[in-house]
Amino acid sequence: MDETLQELYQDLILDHARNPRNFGYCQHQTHTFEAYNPLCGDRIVLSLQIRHDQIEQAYFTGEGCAICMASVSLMTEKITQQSLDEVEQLFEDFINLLTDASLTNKALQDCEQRLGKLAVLRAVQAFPMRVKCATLGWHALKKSCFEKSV
Amino acid sequence: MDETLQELYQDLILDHARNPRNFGYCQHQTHTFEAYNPLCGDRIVLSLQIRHDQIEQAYFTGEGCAICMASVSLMTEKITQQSLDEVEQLFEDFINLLTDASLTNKALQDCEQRLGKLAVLRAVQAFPMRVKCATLGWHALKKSCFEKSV
Amino acid sequence: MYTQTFPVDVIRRDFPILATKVNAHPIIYFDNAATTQKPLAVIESINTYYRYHNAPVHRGVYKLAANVTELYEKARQHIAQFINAPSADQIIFTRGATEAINLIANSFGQQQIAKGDIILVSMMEHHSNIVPWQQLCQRKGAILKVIPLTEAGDIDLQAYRSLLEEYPVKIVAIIHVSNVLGAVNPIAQMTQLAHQHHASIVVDGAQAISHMSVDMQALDCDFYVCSGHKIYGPTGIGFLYGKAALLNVMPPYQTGGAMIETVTFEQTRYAAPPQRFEAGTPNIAGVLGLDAALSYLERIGGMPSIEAHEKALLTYLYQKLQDLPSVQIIGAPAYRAALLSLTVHGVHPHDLATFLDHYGITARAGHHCAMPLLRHYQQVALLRFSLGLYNTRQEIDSVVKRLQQAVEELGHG
Amino acid sequence: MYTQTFPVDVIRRDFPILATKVNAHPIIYFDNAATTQKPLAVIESINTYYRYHNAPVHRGVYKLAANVTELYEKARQHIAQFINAPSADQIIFTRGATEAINLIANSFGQQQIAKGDIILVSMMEHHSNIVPWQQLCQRKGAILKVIPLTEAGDIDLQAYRSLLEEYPVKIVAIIHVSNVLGAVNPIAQMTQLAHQHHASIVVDGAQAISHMSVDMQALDCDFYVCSGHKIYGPTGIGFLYGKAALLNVMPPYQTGGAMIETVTFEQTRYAAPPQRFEAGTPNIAGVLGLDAALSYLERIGGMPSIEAHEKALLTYLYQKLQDLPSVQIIGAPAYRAALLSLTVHGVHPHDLATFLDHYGITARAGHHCAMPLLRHYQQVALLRFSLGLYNTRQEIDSVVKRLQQAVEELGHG
Ligand SMILES: Cc1ncc(COP(=O)(O)O)c(C=O)c1O
Ligand SMILES: Cc1ncc(COP(=O)(O)O)c(C=O)c1O
Repeated sequence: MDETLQELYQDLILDHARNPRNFGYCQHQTHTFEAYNPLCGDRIVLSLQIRHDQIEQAYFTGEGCAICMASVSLMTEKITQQSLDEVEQLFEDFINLLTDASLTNKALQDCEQRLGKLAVLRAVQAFPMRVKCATLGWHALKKSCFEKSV
Repeated sequence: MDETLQELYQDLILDHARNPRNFGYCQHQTHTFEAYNPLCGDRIVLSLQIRHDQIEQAYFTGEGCAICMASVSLMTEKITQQSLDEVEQLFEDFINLLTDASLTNKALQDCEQRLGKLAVLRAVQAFPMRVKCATLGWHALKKSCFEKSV
Repeated sequence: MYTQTFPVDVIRRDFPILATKVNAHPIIYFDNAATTQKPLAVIESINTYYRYHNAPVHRGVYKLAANVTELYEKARQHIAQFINAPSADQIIFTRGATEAINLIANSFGQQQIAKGDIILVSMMEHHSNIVPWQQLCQRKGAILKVIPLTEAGDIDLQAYRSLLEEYPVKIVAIIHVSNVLGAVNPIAQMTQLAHQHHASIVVDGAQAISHMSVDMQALDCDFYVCSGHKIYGPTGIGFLYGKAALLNVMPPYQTGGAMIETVTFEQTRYAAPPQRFEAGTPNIAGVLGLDAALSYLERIGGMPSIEAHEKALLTYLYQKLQDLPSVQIIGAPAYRAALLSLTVHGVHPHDLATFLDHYGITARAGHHCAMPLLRHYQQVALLRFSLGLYNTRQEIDSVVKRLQQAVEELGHG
Repeated sequence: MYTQTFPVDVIRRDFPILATKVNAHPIIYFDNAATTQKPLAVIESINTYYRYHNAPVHRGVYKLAANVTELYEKARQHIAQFINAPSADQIIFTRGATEAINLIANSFGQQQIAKGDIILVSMMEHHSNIVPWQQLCQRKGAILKVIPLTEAGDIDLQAYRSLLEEYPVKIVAIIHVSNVLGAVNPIAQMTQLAHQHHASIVVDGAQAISHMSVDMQALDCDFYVCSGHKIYGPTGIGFLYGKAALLNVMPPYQTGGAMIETVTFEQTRYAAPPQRFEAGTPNIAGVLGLDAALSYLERIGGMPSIEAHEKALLTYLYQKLQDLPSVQIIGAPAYRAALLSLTVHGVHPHDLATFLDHYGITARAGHHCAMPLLRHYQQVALLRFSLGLYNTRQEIDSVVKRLQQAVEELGHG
């Protein structure tokens, strides 16, 4: 694999794609949303337990490409035990990281620091047709936390 | 006017266009047909008196361009007192004259001889978009004599 | 002098066809209302697309497809900006104005119109803004009524107001610029009146957009339709603008690939606008060519300078024609875009068109797809001169001279 | 050797895009089922049209318009001859296959279908040959039934026969070549069966016409639809063929200019086919470009030699893929045109497509607008390789090599 491709398909991503974490449903689910990308057939069902404005548990099921699966797997790890305010910030950071080519170095560093491991997905920026794959789970997150409840 | 145009708009044609002969209706009309060219709005109503397979009288009304009016005016003169067989031959001659570029010299001469004055309309061949104008009345003739009666 | 502000001689070089000849005469193209000629920028954009970028849009994760999709959606944004639409999602690509009106009548119209409702069209509509509404009325048991014209050939606003007051009007379908009279209709005012009476308004902008700036937010109309080939763009492409609130709840028109969320044999879920209304593979080269056409118009100074140039030409043409006693110009509307139709006493329009064509002058004779309007003027055919941005005073001089010659040589003695 | 009879290396020079690169790799275009690339002859015909001939068709008595009208109608004749249709009047231009099916469903279908009637589609249809019929059924209270597939992925003819015998089938809508499986369906036989049961048959030829000779009189189907951009022609143009007896009595689809005899506000009289079905200004450049595409195909040897070349390629590809244990090719139809879809154990089709694209290989991943078929195979996405006349064995070698690499580097360890 050459370099750009290697960056996209890093071991971390392939690992999460092959062995997604938090795959399944919350036992005491309070929020859920199904996100679907009609273009490629990726489908993610997010299952959250939210208490006192904090995400206690985050699970997901569905099927999709490596980018999609890794992104949502890493996301569920990251948002567990985070407040909704923090989650909202992460959502913005993630979207900016993938779609905003005009971020200052400083802003970029802050983004990446807050996102932690998720920052590997920055490589998707070079593959515009795959941005939707990487953000599918995140849109489900936004919908389930901030726009819709069970 | 330059030459090709002059041939199209000969005095004979302009004269018949300005002063159409046999303009009106047969007193004892036996056959009629209205022909219409939706593209340009030309409209010709042919009115015939046919007895014993012979055209006794031929009149027309309507409105159209010089080519259309002259053609039908000359036609009514020509077909009066002709048998239906002769009329059918004239129809074919006229259509061939205007649309068949592959006529032999001999065939052309025969055509022109049978058509008489109508042969001036041969110039229309050089103006393909006007062939329909020149033949409108003739199609009415065909319809009224051979396909439809009052 | 218009030539100082608008460098028409330079601009003409951008249009290869203007350098061609007809019967050894330089072509004088005066049929711009039928279709406009294309600048090199448009021709080259199509060329480039097929040579280097050809790929399907909205599908395919590969780069070629991604690039084309981006170009395609940028064109949509450009159009939105060109007509000051609030959002690119309100621009739907169609084959042309005709299809756009059909789409509106069959989706929005089909949804909104019930038995006994009234649809208003004007006396000066093009067939494409009559027949789809007529068909809708037939399907629904609705009634088509006609907004009459004033003596001068303008929309009779008094009568329009009365119709709105008297009848349960649901839709007003109105031409922005008449393709026969050149009349520019007061769309903003007509929209306001329609909305006051809870009617929607569909505007046929096919003849307007090439002659003047059009602004969706200023006009406030509900729908607006255009043809690309009449605004220096390619054939086979056009678009409609619609208010978002209406588009969002309208059912699809054509169905198939690309406008769909999910399909089972039992049920289909449709995508959001604009995709919902763009079934199948679109005219991609057409979209990119239209984009290039708008860029070209902006580059040469934009619509205001084109409008000024054409206005000067029209005034000149009008004056010269008035010097010919046998010429009768049809209508005298308050505002006229750069086109007019006429009759010549004693010479049929078709003979005039053939005569002029012989000297390289392309002008249209016929009913111009506006039979009801022609019937109103008791005519079956008219000769039309419609100007474009590349026409010149010298061309007008030639045309008027040849018209005069035709009158002399073909007319009554 | 196919290279002896079909000079593919020479032919490739006619397609400028094949000389371009993606990520510094020569492009290998394997998405021909989505859209084909264009030979110079097509690009030049469009170029020439806009540079020298651009004018409206079917109107205008002037020479420019007369010339274009003649070219336009000659293109229609050419298409008729290319598919062995009895008459050019049976060819109707549309934007593409999708619009053609919509036209048939909304004109013929709307006219023929009544409550309780049955419309048959197959399990392998493209959305464009499902949704318009679904909508028609909804409007009319008719019922859509599905012809199942055999284990191998062919139409289950036994089941088809039973459906025809059991139900009041009025229309059969069937794909000629599946855009996912490549299956070539026995249209002549299916037509005969449909006609025996007094059903009409509508054939979606979008994927057939670029791969094989199609003959309307041999197939005897009632309607046949195609897209120009899938047969090396321009975007935004396609056509339908229909039996004359049906077209003659069908109501118009879109309405407006050019399809009309007379218009009054009370009533409209429509023109005869094909004009009746071509409202508004058509995609003239598209029609001429399509004409040029067909001429090109004839010039390089015609459909039989293209078919032979592609068949050899397909066999080669198929064999090489069978050597890859993690690759599963979908379906094993009796006859296959030059395309196939596959899954790779452990790697998602989208990741494969991105990987391949990175090395210049354009292949499509997704549902290919055939969701019901994918559901039948319990898949949500497939990787598709679809070949064209310019593809080569060397390209197949590269593609298979890269696919293998993708399996190793992205797959399960
Ligand atoms: C089998 C089949 N039918 C119909 C279509 C639709 O063709 P178009 O998008 O050109 O209208 C396609 C192409 O996507 C196809 O593959
Ligand atoms: C006023 C008006 N509306 C609609 C149309 C139809 O446009 P098109 O044929 O491009 O669909 C035309 C052009 O003929 C027109 O002049």
